[in-house]
Formats: sequence, structure tokens, C-alpha cells
Amino acid sequence: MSSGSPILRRRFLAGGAALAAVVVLSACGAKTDAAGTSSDKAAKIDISGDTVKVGLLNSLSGTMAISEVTVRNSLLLAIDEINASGGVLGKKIKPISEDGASDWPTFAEKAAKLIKEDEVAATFGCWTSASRKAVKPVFEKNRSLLFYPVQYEGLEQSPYIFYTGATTNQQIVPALDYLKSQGKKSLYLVGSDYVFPRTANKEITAYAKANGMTILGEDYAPLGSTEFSTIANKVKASKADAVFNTLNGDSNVAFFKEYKSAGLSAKTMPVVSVSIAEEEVKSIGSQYLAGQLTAWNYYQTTPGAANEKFVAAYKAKYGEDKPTSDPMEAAYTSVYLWAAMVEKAKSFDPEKVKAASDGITFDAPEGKVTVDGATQHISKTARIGKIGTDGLITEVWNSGKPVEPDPFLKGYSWAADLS
Amino acid sequence: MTVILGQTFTGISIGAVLLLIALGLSLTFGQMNVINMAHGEFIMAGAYTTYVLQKSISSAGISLLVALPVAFLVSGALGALLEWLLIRRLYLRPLDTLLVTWGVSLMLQQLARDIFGAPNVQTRAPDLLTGNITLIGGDDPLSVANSRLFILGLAIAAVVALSLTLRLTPLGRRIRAVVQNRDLAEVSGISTSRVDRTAFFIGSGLAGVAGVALTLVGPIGPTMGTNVIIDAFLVIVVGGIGQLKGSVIVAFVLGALQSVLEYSTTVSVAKVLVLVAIVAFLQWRPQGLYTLRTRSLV
Amino acid sequence: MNVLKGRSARAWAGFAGGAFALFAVAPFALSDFRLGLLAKYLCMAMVAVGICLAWGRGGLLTLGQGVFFGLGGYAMAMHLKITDAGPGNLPDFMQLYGTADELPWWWRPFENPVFAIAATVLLPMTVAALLGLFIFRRRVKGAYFAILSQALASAFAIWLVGQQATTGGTNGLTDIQGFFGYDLDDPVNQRMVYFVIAASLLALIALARQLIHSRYGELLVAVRDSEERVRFLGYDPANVKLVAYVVAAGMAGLAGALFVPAVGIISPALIGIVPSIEFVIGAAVGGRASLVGAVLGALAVAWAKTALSEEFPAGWTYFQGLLFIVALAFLPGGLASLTKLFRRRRAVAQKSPVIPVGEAA
Amino acid sequence: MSGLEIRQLRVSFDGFTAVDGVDLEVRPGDLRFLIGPNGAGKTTLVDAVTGLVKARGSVRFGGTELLGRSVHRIARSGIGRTFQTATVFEELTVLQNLDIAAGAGRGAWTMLRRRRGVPEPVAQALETVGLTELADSPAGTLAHGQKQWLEIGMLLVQEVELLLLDEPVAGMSHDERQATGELLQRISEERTVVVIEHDMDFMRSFARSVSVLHAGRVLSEGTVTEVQADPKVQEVYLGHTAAEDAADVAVQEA
Repeated sequence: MSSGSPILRRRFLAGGAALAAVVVLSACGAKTDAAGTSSDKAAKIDISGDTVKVGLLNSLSGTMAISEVTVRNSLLLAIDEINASGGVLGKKIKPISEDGASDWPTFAEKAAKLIKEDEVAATFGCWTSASRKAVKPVFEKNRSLLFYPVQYEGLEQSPYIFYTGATTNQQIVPALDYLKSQGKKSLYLVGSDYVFPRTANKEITAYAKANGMTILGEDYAPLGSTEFSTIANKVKASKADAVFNTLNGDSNVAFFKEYKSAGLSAKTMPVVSVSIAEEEVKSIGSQYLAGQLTAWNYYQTTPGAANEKFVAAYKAKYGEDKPTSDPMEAAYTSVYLWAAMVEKAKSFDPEKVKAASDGITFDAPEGKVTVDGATQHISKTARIGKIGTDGLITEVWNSGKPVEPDPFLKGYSWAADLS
Repeated sequence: MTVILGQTFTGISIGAVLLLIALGLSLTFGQMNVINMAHGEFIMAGAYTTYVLQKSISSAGISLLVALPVAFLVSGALGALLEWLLIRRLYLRPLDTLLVTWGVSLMLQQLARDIFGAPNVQTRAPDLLTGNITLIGGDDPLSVANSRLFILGLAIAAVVALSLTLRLTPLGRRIRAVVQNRDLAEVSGISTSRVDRTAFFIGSGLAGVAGVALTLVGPIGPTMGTNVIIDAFLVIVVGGIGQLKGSVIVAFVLGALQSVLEYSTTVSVAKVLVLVAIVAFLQWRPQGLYTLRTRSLV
Repeated sequence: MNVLKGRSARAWAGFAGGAFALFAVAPFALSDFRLGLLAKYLCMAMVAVGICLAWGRGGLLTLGQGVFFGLGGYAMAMHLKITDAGPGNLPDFMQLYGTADELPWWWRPFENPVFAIAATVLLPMTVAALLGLFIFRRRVKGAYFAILSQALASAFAIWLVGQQATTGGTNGLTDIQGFFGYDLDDPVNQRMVYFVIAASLLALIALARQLIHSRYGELLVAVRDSEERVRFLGYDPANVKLVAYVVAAGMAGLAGALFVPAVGIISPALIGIVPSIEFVIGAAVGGRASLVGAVLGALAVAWAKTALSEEFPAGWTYFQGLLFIVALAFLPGGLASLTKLFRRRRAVAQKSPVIPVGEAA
Repeated sequence: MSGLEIRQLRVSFDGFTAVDGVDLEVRPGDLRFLIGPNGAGKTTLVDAVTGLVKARGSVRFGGTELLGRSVHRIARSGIGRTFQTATVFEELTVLQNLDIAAGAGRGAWTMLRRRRGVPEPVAQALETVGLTELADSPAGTLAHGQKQWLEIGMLLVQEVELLLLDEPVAGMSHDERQATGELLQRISEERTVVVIEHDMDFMRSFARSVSVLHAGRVLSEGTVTEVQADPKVQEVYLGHTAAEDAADVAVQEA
């Protein structure tokens, strides 16, 4: 990423010896050096025995647990299914769960633990961009694989991460295209104060500029903020045609309750949300959300046999009232994709798995997806949905065919200045 | 013009929410000097009470009204239990109380996660409370949300009820006696431990009531309490310990400040500025807006 | 005087034992990964040393240590990000989210390694001095001080998050690759970072011990127990408290600075209310007034967090909460009071006239 | 040695005037007792002199005006006091208590080093108040009377010229009172001592001069005999005194 001077691969020998002398332990530094440990080796993977371990890294406590627990559930479902049909390369998958605790340095610690102590073949998880940024160097340094299942802001392409959620051109750009086709000329942007919304809004602003739309306002609330009366007032006063919502987690509940109280609705000023899936609809209430729009690649109502099977299996395992959602589907898919890559590579070695990844397809609940080996993203069908009074989201538009991933938006002239 | 009026009402409504969540603390923190970090989880308990009641009472309006007293009892009972189990051992160690109750708050959050699931849950608001009243019509309309009016009314009712209780009932007199001079109260035949527990019951119960009100405007989930707890403490600190009127004034002033700053800057900047203003204010009045004149407080 | 000598000898023995464990046992007994975690715990222990001084000995409710930890950490991380990027280049996150084409003015001084290293300690100390000057002069005490510290920690974290273009926002500064020219990717260098941290911790312990047993340390306890009385002796208690507060802030800053190469990340998540409470809890569990207790307590709590969350990823917060409750509600002097209790029992059994003295109330 | 000179001192809290125009002069080397019924303003007067409460008027000690100065500055100009309840640093040893009291003028470097040995003034004070044996005991373990003596010792090492003692013998046994009285007499040879006291026997045995306060004013002043003979004192106070004496006796016998 950074194109600066390469860091000198010097060793701390001199300094180490001096320090060690002070503490009368001069042998220490040299000894380790003599052993000649080097980080150039890929992380070890434990394939002894008849199981292969994978890491599940999700927040099970803290503010992000509200979303991430469901992702872990669907990861476990996929692992169960694969194991039931014989496992991968003849080995059963053994999931090792770790709690990221909604705390980014903890994510980094747990990622290192999974790689170094458990010697997992791959890790699945992370939700926020911040947690992904925190673990990215860990996976890169140890040459281990992470499958990241959530839509994100793009502009990233780590050689050791597979992105199975949507990048911007598979979610945000289609949503903007849809709004444009509906004749919406002015937008108000509301988001949580972190990387994804800020970056997404930069992209939206660039798109608007190139497409004759105006941005009437842009507001951010700290993550977890639940006081939205002022923002609702501002949105209302702006008289925008539509609102583009990149709020995350708890804030959405407060925002939509306030939105309705301010007398705004899907009829007067529709809101397109990119972080509200079935699980969030359930916790906010269709009372507040009916008629509002969402942009994803999957809904519980998406037609097809693969989805019927997924929804049925999920409900059978976790309860009839539990909905499925896009990040859950992307997580579920990511396990199958990894398994397919491993089978094709005939090895658990990350380098071989990476090499085998290009062109792997899977009939996912969202439809057929294909891995793009160059970007390590997957092609996905973009879908705009409308939230119904029953709390389910039904598709009102889709891209017709899977959209190729373009994390750096190279195919869009308006995005030239973004990165 | 309508913007100013609209923001004024927003300030009042933010203030009402602040007041409601801080009111219970004015007893437990303000009167008894206990820093109870689990207060936020008592708010959470009130909100979940509403959720549970809605499962058996189908009318959203009736279940909300029933939830108010039930949540008061549930959170109050939790508070009394906490006082009996832990806090009574810690009256002379304020920071230890803070750390211990923080441990309690961690456990209660996890408990909520295990009972109700990690995702937020939903309650339905009665239709009456999701609408708004239009004050000025026309091209530049001004309206106030019914839910906010309800919370404002609830906050006022709670303040009046609490101050009447403290002033007029024998219980209130006993609480004030214990606050002002514990030893004297004890030798005058007041069971201070029973008064402490009752005060804690009422303070925590008020948190439960606040929890019911919060279901109208915010999320209902395991971490909903942690989001509001520090703001609530600040209201009491700035208002002055042991003084209800200080808390009332400060809640509305902070609400107004927050709404004005949020409108003219951003939410984050507004939050930082409000906190800086509070620190500056405490430089001027280190004991808060109103103080009890006693020789040994804090 | 014999008592004093005995205590001193025991302290030396303990210190030597600790150094032996840190330098001779841990590096051989632990894997690279566990040693890295130990380095992280040692950073927590460094904060606890300061807390022991300010809270345990001085009675100051230091609930804003996250701010000082963060200041130190960011000062170090800013310098490392600049050098990672190389001359003339912007740090990676600025290229992604930034709007400016050059380094913001307040980043520039951190290009200089000497300035950056000095800032890791002096910046938190300066901030603490300014804050303390206001707070202690105005005699903001007890619960007020605690809540105010938390509010400040929270404000600082919110501010950092809001300035994504220049601070990395919620992400913080991640992917730190080099440490003054040494590649942090290399396990040997990671190990040296561990040694630097261990040596720093021992140095801080020695410094704190000197302070605690100096005349100043005695005065600090006097201020804790009766501030008014000290004032009548002709001291200004505000200054006495200020010194402890500022030293504790410097220690937290150094801990934050060393945390960065050890873990490779500094973020607002390490600054807000929760980490600030966690810093204090370690010292409280071990015994706030005892240096050994505070350090071991911080290590134990940090270790327990890792161990419990690895063992019970879905329910570990029950155990963590329970640990805090049991240790603090039922052992006011922390785990250190257990040894005292034991020693007293033994002393009573020997019928020697030892007078029981409680820990700080 | 300096004397204390108070002119028209007034202290009021929320409209209640606790000290209402007191004029008081204490000669250098005096052992002055302040007596008066509860609420007469004795403690408030001492509070005002030491800067604890805001007051109007004038308080001069050795020619310098004290009103308006901060507590620790007043303390540094040679004025020390004790409180009704003994406040020593319970967790520190007797020696540490005295060492701290002796050290207000120490420089930073001295402060940051350990104490080596026992400083001469501290050793002397230990001797004077009779606590040499207990030098290494924590102050929290001392008997009540010993704590009072330690407090007085702390004032001695502080090199104060004026000692303001608030009921130093309350709760002491007869022997302890006797010892304390003799100690005060010794001390007042080189310093000025002002004692607030309710114990009339103690006052009669040791006072060099007496001021009687009543309702925030000085009612009478003079030697013990003069004051006892004053009809004003007898009128408003003596009845009270008899009752207090009885109470004191009761306490002693209990």
C-alpha cells in the first residue's frame, strides 16, 4: 500500500546485546538469532488427525454483538453442512470460536491466536471495517487467510483476505443508479462516524456530481449514538428527494423512530439503507420501516432452491422466528467457497488455495457467485428491496446478472480522484 | 424561525430524556453518593420488561401503561438486591462501588444476551405515540413528536412524584435525615440500612421507568444502558449532589446546548464541546450548580 | 531499623526474582505469540504502577488513564506511521481518507524521532499537569473527579473518531511495520520489543518504589488520609497530588508508546471509558496500595481476560464480572491483603506484638 | 516571639453571625485559654485565624495581616492548630508524622529522597511529647491522649510560634490531663499558646490568662481570678460552668 522506502530488515542485534548485557543475560538475543527464525514462512496449519481447524472471529460481547452473533451462527451452519457431507479433503472442519469483543485490538490479538496457537487453515469473520483493518496486517504477516463476509467501502485488496460481501460497485453504485432511475435529484446523507460511511459518502458525492444530483447535507453520529432528533430536523428541513443511510447498529433504531416522529415516511422522503437487513428490521419494527428501501445482494425472500434450503436449515437450527440476512448469507457462502478452493487446490496451504481461487463458483442462496482471483472479491447480483409490513424485504429491482467486483472503482470515470 | 423553535423543542426533549435517566441517580448517586454503573442495566431491564409484557398484552398502548409500574418494580427489586448483596458493604468506598457495579453491569449485559439474544429486540409503540402534532402548518411546518411529549410529561410527573415523596412522606423525611447526618439519624431511631435499601429501590425503579420511555425513541438491546450512563452521571455532577432542582435545570440546559451545537456543528463536535463546557463549568463551581451546605460532603 | 532493612532485602529479592522471570524464564517458556501477549500485559502493568502511586498512595480516583495511554500511544504511532510511509509520502490511511496532499501541521514535529519519543511521556504529563492544576486547585474531589475523568476520556475518544482524515478515526493507526528502522515483522525484533517493555516496567517499578518510600511518598499518604491536616502543616496538597497525577500520566504515556510496537495498533478503543476502567481494575484487584499487588493484579486481570475469553468465548464476561465483584467487594485491599492477612495470622501465632493496620479506606 | 492581635473580627454564615466583632490581644509567650458556652464562637474564631472560613476585620500576627491568605500560607507564617478530634495520619508512623510536619520548607530534592535517620528537631519533639518509645508505631494505634500529644509535637517541629489548640484534653484521663497541662506550660515558655477548653479544672490549673466568649463577642478577659470574679461572667456563664464541671467529672469517673 504505502510506497515508501522499504524497511530495513535489520535486526536488533546491537541494541539487544547492549540491553541484554545490562540484565546479565547476554546470551538471550543472540540465541534467538542463531535459531534463524524468519517471518517469511507461511503460518503453520495443523492438519494432523482427521480434522482441520478454522477460526471464527466475531464479536460475541460489546456493542457489535447485536450483529455479529448471527454471522457466527450461519458460519457454524455451513460448517455443519459441509461436515455432514464428508468434510473438506476428507477432513472434518473443526471451528474454533474467538470473541472480538467489539474491540479492534482484541480482534488483532485473537486473529494471531487463531493463526499461531490453533494453526487454523482459514479464519472467517469480522464485521466493522475497523476490525478488518486491525487484523489485516496479522493475516498478511502470517500469510493466513481471512474470509470477510460484510459489505464494505471498497478501496482495499489484501492478498490474504477474501471479500465475500459486496464492494461499493455491487451495492452503493446500483442503489444510486436505482435512485436516479426513480427521478431522485437530491440526497441527504446520514451515517455513523467511522470509515465505511465516510468513505461511502465520498463516493456517493462523486457519483452525484457526475450524475446531476445534489447532496443537501451530510451528517455523522458517533457509533452507538441514539439521539437523532436534531438530525431528523435537519433532514426534514432539507426537503431532499431521498436519504442515503449508512448508519450502523443501534443508531438505526433511534434514527428511524425519530424519522417517523418527525412526520417523514417512505412516501414523503424514502430512505435507502445499506446496513439494515432482516435482523435489523426485526429489531426496529416494520411499524417504523414499512416502505423504506434497502440495497443488498440477498434477502430472505430471494427466490431459488439454494435459498429455500438455507432458510429452512437456519430456522431448523436456530428457531422459526430467526430471519436470515445478507451478511449471514455471505458468511455461509464464504465457508463453501473456501471448501471449494481447498478441494480444487487439493491442499490447505493458503498460497495454493489462493492460486486455485479464480473462477470458483457456488450456487449460493443469493444466486450463482464467482470468485475473481485477481481482486479476491466475488461477483454478486445487486438487489434493491422494499421493507414490507410483515418485516420481510422484497426485491423491487435487481441487476439482472452478477456484477463483477471493482473495489477501486476503476471502471467509473467519476471515481478517478477517490483513491 | 421554525428551525429555532424546532430546535428549542428538540433541546427540551433531549433534556427530558436526560432527566428521566438521571432522576434515579439523583437518589442513589446524589443522595447516597454511590456510583452505580449498573444503573444503565436497570434502564435496560425496564426496556426488556416492556418487551416481555408486549408478548402477553397485545395492545401496545395498554402494555406500555402496564409496563411503567411493572418496570419500576422489576428494576427497583434488582436495585434493592444489589444494595443488599454488595453496595451496603461499600458505602465508604465510592470508587470501589464504581468498579464493583461495573462488574455487575458486565454480567447483566451478558445475562440479557443469553436470555433475549444478542440482537436488539423490538417493541411496538402505540400508534398515538408515533405521530406528531403540527404546531405551524404551511410550507415550513413545525411539528412536535408525540413520543417526545409523552416522555416530557413522564419526566415531569416523575420529578414531581419524587420531590413530593422526599418532602412530604415519612419515608422522604427519613431519607433526607440519613443523607444529612447518618449518625444522628441512626441514634434517633431510624434504621439507616432500611432507608438505604428503600432509597436504592426507588432510584433503581426510576431507571426502569426511564427504560420503558426509551423504548419509544431508541434501541432495546444488551448495551443500551452503557450508551446513556455517563451522560446521566454528568447531569447529577453538574447539577450538584443532593439537589433535585439542580439536576432538573442542568438536564434541560445540557439538552438545549446539545441541540444547538448539534445543529450548528456535528454530533461528535457537539458532544465534545458539551463535555468541555461541563469541565469549564466545574472550574467555576466545583460542587455543581446547587450544593447542600454541609461540612463533609464528597 | 531492622524492619526497614528486612523490607528492603525482601524488595531486592522480589525485584531480582521478577527480573529473572521476565528475562530468563518467560522468553524460553513462552511461544512468540504468548510472549507478545505478555508484552501487552506488561504495558497494562506499567499503567498500574502509576495508578498504584496516584490512587493507592495518593487517593486520586484516576479513571482517565486511557487518555494518557492514548496520548503516548498516538505520539509513538504517528512517528512510526510517518517513517513507515517513507520521506515525502503520506501514511496509508491519509492517502485513503485524507483530503490534504501533505502532512497536517500537527503531525510534522512527530517526524523527528527525538521529539516523538519525548512526546510520548511529556505530552501526557503536560496534559495531566494542566488538568490537575485546574482540578486540584478547585478541590474537585472524590466521585466528581472520577466522573469528570471518565467524561474527558470519552470526549477524547469521540474527538479522535471524528477526525478520520488525520487520526484514522475509529480504525486508529494500524499496520505499524517498523520500529525505528527495525522490522516488527521479525520475531527477533518482536522479542527485543518485549525486552524493552520488560526493562521499562522494572525501571518504572524502581522509580515508583523510590517515590513511595521517599519523604514525598509519606507526604502523599498523608494527603490521601487527611488533606486538610496537611494544609495546616504548611503544604499545598494540590501540588502534592499534582506530582503523583503527572507521574502516573507519564507512566501511562510510556506504556501506550510501547504498546504500539508490541501490538501494532493504537485506536480510540483503547482510550474511552471501558479501557480506563480496566486499567484501574487491574490495580484494584491486586491491591492498589501495594506496588507488587498492583502490578501482579494488572497482569492477572489482563491474562484472565485472554484466558477466559479463549476458554469461554460466548460467556466469559460472566467470569470477568464475577472476578471484579468478588475481588473488590470482599477483598478491599485486593489480593495483596491476602498475604498480609496470612502474615498477620502467623505473627499472631508467634505472639509477637504486631499491630494490625488496614489498607486505605 | 510574636503576639496575636485580632481587631473587629466578624464571621457570618448565611445571615447567622458566629463571631461578631471580636477584639483580642494575646501577648507573646502567653498561655491563653478561650472559654465560653457552646456556640460562643470559639472554634469559628480559630477557623478564621487559620484561614478556614472567610472573615472580615483584621488578624495580625507579628505585624503581618493574615486575613485573605490561603490556609497553607498562614500555616507557613508560623501558626499551627489542632482539631477537636485528633487528626494524625493514621497509616504513617509517629516518626513519619513528625517528619512530615517538620518538612514544609524542604526542597524538591530532599523530598524525593528517603529519610535517613531522625532529624534533630524531630528527635527533640519526640522527647518533649514523650513518644520516643513509640516512634515506629503507626499513629493509628496510639491511645487517644497520645494522638493529641503527637499533634502538639507536630506543631513543635513545624516551628510554629503560635499554637491554637481546640480542646486538647477532651477525653483524657486525669493523669494525661496533668501531663498535657505541664507540657503546655513548658511549650509556652518559647511560644504563644491559645487553648479552647471546656474543662474548668484544667483551665484553673494551667491558664496564664483567660478570655470568655459569649454569643460571638468577648465578654471578659484577665487572669483566672479576675475572670471568675467578673459579675458578667457569673451571670451568663457560671451556672453553665457548674453543670459542665459536673459532666466532666461524670466523664472522668466513667
